[in-house]
Amino acid sequence: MNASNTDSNRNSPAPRYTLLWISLVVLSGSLLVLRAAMAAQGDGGAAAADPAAQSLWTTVGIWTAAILTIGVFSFLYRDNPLYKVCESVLIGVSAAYWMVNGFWTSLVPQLFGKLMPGLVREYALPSMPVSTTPGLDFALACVPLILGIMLVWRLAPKGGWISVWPIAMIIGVTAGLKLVSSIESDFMAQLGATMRPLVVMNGGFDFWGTMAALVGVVGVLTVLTYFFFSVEHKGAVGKTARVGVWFLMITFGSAFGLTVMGRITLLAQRFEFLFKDWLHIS
Amino acid sequence: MTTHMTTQRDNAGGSSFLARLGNLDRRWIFLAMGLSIAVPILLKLRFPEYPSPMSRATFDAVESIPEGAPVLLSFDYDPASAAELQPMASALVHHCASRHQKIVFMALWPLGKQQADKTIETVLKPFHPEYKEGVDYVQLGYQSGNEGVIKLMATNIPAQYPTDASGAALKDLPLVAGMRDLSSFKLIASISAGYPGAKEWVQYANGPMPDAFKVVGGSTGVQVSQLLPYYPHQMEGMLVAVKGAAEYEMLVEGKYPIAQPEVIGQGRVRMGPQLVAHLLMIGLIVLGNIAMVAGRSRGGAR
Amino acid sequence: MMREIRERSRSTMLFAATAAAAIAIPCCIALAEGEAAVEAAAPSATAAAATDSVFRTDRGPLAIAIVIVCGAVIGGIMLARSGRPLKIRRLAALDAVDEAIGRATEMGRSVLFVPGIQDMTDIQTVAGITILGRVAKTAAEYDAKLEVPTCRSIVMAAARDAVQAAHFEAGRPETYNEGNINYLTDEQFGYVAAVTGSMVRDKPAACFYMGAFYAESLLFAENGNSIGAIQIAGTAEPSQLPFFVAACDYTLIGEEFFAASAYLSGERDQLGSIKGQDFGKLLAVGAILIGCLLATVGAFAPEGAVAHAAETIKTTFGG
Amino acid sequence: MLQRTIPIAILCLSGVIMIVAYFVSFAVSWSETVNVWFNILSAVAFVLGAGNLLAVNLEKISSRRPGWAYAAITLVSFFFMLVVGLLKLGAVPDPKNPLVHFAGDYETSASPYGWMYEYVFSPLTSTMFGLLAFYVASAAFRAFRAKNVESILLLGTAFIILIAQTAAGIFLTGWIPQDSVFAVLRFDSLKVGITEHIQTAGMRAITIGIALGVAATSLRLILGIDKSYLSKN
Repeated sequence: MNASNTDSNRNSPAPRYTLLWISLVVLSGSLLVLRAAMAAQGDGGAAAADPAAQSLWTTVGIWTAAILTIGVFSFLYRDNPLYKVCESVLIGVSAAYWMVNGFWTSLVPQLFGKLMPGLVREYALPSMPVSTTPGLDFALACVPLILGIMLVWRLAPKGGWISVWPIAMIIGVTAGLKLVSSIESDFMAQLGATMRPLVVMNGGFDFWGTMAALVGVVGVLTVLTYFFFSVEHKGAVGKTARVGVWFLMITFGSAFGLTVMGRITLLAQRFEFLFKDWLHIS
Repeated sequence: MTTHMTTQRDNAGGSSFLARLGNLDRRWIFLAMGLSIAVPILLKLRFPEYPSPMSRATFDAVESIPEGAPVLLSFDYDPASAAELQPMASALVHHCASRHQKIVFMALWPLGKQQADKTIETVLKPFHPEYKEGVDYVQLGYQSGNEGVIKLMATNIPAQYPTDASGAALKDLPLVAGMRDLSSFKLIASISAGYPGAKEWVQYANGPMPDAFKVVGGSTGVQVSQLLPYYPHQMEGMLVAVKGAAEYEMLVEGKYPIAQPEVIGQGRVRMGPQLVAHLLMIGLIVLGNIAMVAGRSRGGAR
Repeated sequence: MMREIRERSRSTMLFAATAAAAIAIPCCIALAEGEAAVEAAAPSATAAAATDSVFRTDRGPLAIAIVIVCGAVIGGIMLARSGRPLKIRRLAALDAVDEAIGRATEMGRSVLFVPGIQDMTDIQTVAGITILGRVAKTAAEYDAKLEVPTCRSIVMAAARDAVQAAHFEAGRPETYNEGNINYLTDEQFGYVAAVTGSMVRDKPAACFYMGAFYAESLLFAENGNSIGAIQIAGTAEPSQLPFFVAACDYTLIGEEFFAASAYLSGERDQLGSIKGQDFGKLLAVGAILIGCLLATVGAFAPEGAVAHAAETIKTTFGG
Repeated sequence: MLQRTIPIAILCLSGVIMIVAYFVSFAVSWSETVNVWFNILSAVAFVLGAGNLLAVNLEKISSRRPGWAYAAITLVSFFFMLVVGLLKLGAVPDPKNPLVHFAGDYETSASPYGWMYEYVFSPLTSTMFGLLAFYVASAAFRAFRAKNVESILLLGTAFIILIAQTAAGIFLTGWIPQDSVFAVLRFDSLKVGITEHIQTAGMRAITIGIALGVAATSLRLILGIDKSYLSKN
């Protein structure tokens, strides 16, 4: 099959729509902003009810969040400077967020806390429990430290190849762990779950129960047939694999349908924020 | 796998209106979607719910354990998925507390602890004031290590959690002082938005000791397909997305009314935009197919 | 040259032997002890009894399963080495890889490769990086610009190594530019914002999504579609498969994704391991059939020996 | 040797150790230990990530490439967040240890870091997440066209599930009695039937396939057959 997305003209709308869109956005936008500004001055219910919560920083925060929210939504229309600002801010803030997170939740308690517990307890984590095996902790903490140095060594002018060693170790450990866990909880457990009576007796012969059991087993077998790589999908194997594809399609259609709800909820939540917290109109 | 359905070389000329719809600028779809969610929120639309077997199974699983028995609630999500999952968590806590279960809170997601705290503050404390920290409930908080946390708890809870979230040693808290491993619980519930979450609880907690306790899960719509294989054998009950939350809320509230119904009614409120948006999607699919047929009958494309 | 190859294959064999021995020995012991433990203790006490010995005897069945599955894969590799012709069916998605990169080259546009959003501690990312190696080799041969934004620092390091190796293999080390492989941010949606933004601006002609994906799958695929790129996806994240299947041109589903790197390498050993996977599937099909047969027969006589056997098999598998 | 054989040996050895450790009583906790190491390692690796982020954006700014102003915004927000986070500027002191500055809570919205999280980071990420609702709609419109049996099954199933997900399903078929022979045609029973039987079967087979794929991939790596992670400089 050839790739088919040749209709990239969807990107450039007819000019008559552009004017319509812009005026729509500007009009509704200015109305909303006016409304929010009035709400922030104290005419909104929430603000009057709880003055402590509506401090200056909270107001600034809600406005910032609202502008950023709209900025991200504007990407749906087309790429634009406001979206680019949102994108840049998000990259910077989120990269730093995870670095800070890694520093305070991994490096400090698990590395520095083991290497120099006294110092860490004095300056950062006063409630850190005293280890009963400080020597072992120190030795164990040295391993990731050395691996870390090797990994970062690639920035050095010479010997950057050594950074492959820790990567090889990560891959090796991952491979070992996942090999075991996938065979245990995915391969064996799923096989076990598939083994069940194909004829269901519930007092008498249960037609729908039997059908369900048959469909379950046939589904697993046909989809597994689809995944066979050694045989061409021709003849009997081809037909079985085709049934497998049908099962896959129903599986995917069902999963797609089930997901929609969550996505709508997420969007609804953003709208709730804009309407309630920012504009106070809901 | 080749995906036949993406082929869309619908019609070259596109003279008819219907055929041209096939290549509709997707921004019109975006606008329709936006409106279909915004309008019901503004108008506060609400529709009735009918409990599904899975939600009922979850409810029954909680009902089937002895009253007052210890349960473990793991908050494995963050604010990003709170819209879907928080209503479940609130209803679950209200359900457990109404049955006087001893509740142990924990989190496999860093921000899950905040969600648990929030649930304690908004549901447990105001509506179940008899619950005493340390005696009737314990907040263990978050520990890093993903499924490693579960694995260690399966054999040795105090090794994984020497203290609770506030730093009190477990041996000083009557509820958890005597607990050695996960078999102390009668029910484990994981409200989860992905990895690590309900799947890991099934694999690493239920796997080694399948009969010790029941596992139920709350899941986002996306994650449900990964959990389905475990239901109903390894997981006794499952709440799926807002709808599951709404149904469960109804079951719980039906049996255990709460003074302020809106506290465990968030799921049902959020179902309003769902109906309109779902109908829109159904309409879009129908429209897309009409456009395809129209384009084809005009001899446009294959 | 020949000596190096022979040496390498000898070292590989050595590793294989070590690994097999390392796996097999504890398994055998575990198995032997497991039988004793099962006889001695009631099922509920097995786990407790097992923890007292050096080996986790309760995991005996798992050990056997690992030996069988690994044995199948190693057997496949041996079969490939014996020089017999290897017949493996084609995967449309992989045939499209060259075509997609070629098209990008013709159009003078770049190729985008997204290795998922997880760290190297996810085997999908590792598989994604090995596929990246093959894609990069083709891109180097065609002299197409390959952009690899990553969501993790270590993945960036690994991706750079893989792409550099690919350029060497393609005989064009001078065209390797590490500036095309960049770390953006660890945050899922921050990463998405940046990648979709650059997609809309740079309009790559071919997009590959190979690795562990979550909610971002559809954000990538829909934006890729709107810029008219050929999109080839591969993931073993079942929840995201529907979106890739619906919105991409080709999708490698689950196992196909793991087989892809072996396919693309074209090496006999790797192709042999795919045969091994098939053998594993054959065993799975056999196990399901036997299990279902026993369970069905057992259903008619719930107290009989067959029902007991069916139940034993089911619990052994952990179902 | 140093660049190829040793990494392969490290990989092989660490893989085999982790497999064996799963079966050895005293090694049960090894996977957790290694997990902690990797958390530390990825935190250390931020040096690489941050270095790259700086290099790319500084280069953009200094050579005044198009969009350099956005690069500057990235850097400013990056440094602001990093500094207030690492130095815990404005953090709320720990009530038990008010004098230890670094014991303070920097994640509450009263501190600059927490404020940035709540009003910048969180709205941006959740709105990005929320965009999916739009894309789900456009993908359904574009991709769900009845072209052949496969696509009819895909869109038909999605169609049924979408209706059954809401009260519309009950409205349309709720009049069919639960205990009649036609009860299977109710949208809610169809949904349960599809998800519990067909989708479960499909997912099971996919999961079994993935397990084999993971095992084979892991083995290829451990045996040193797949070496594509090695650079050749």
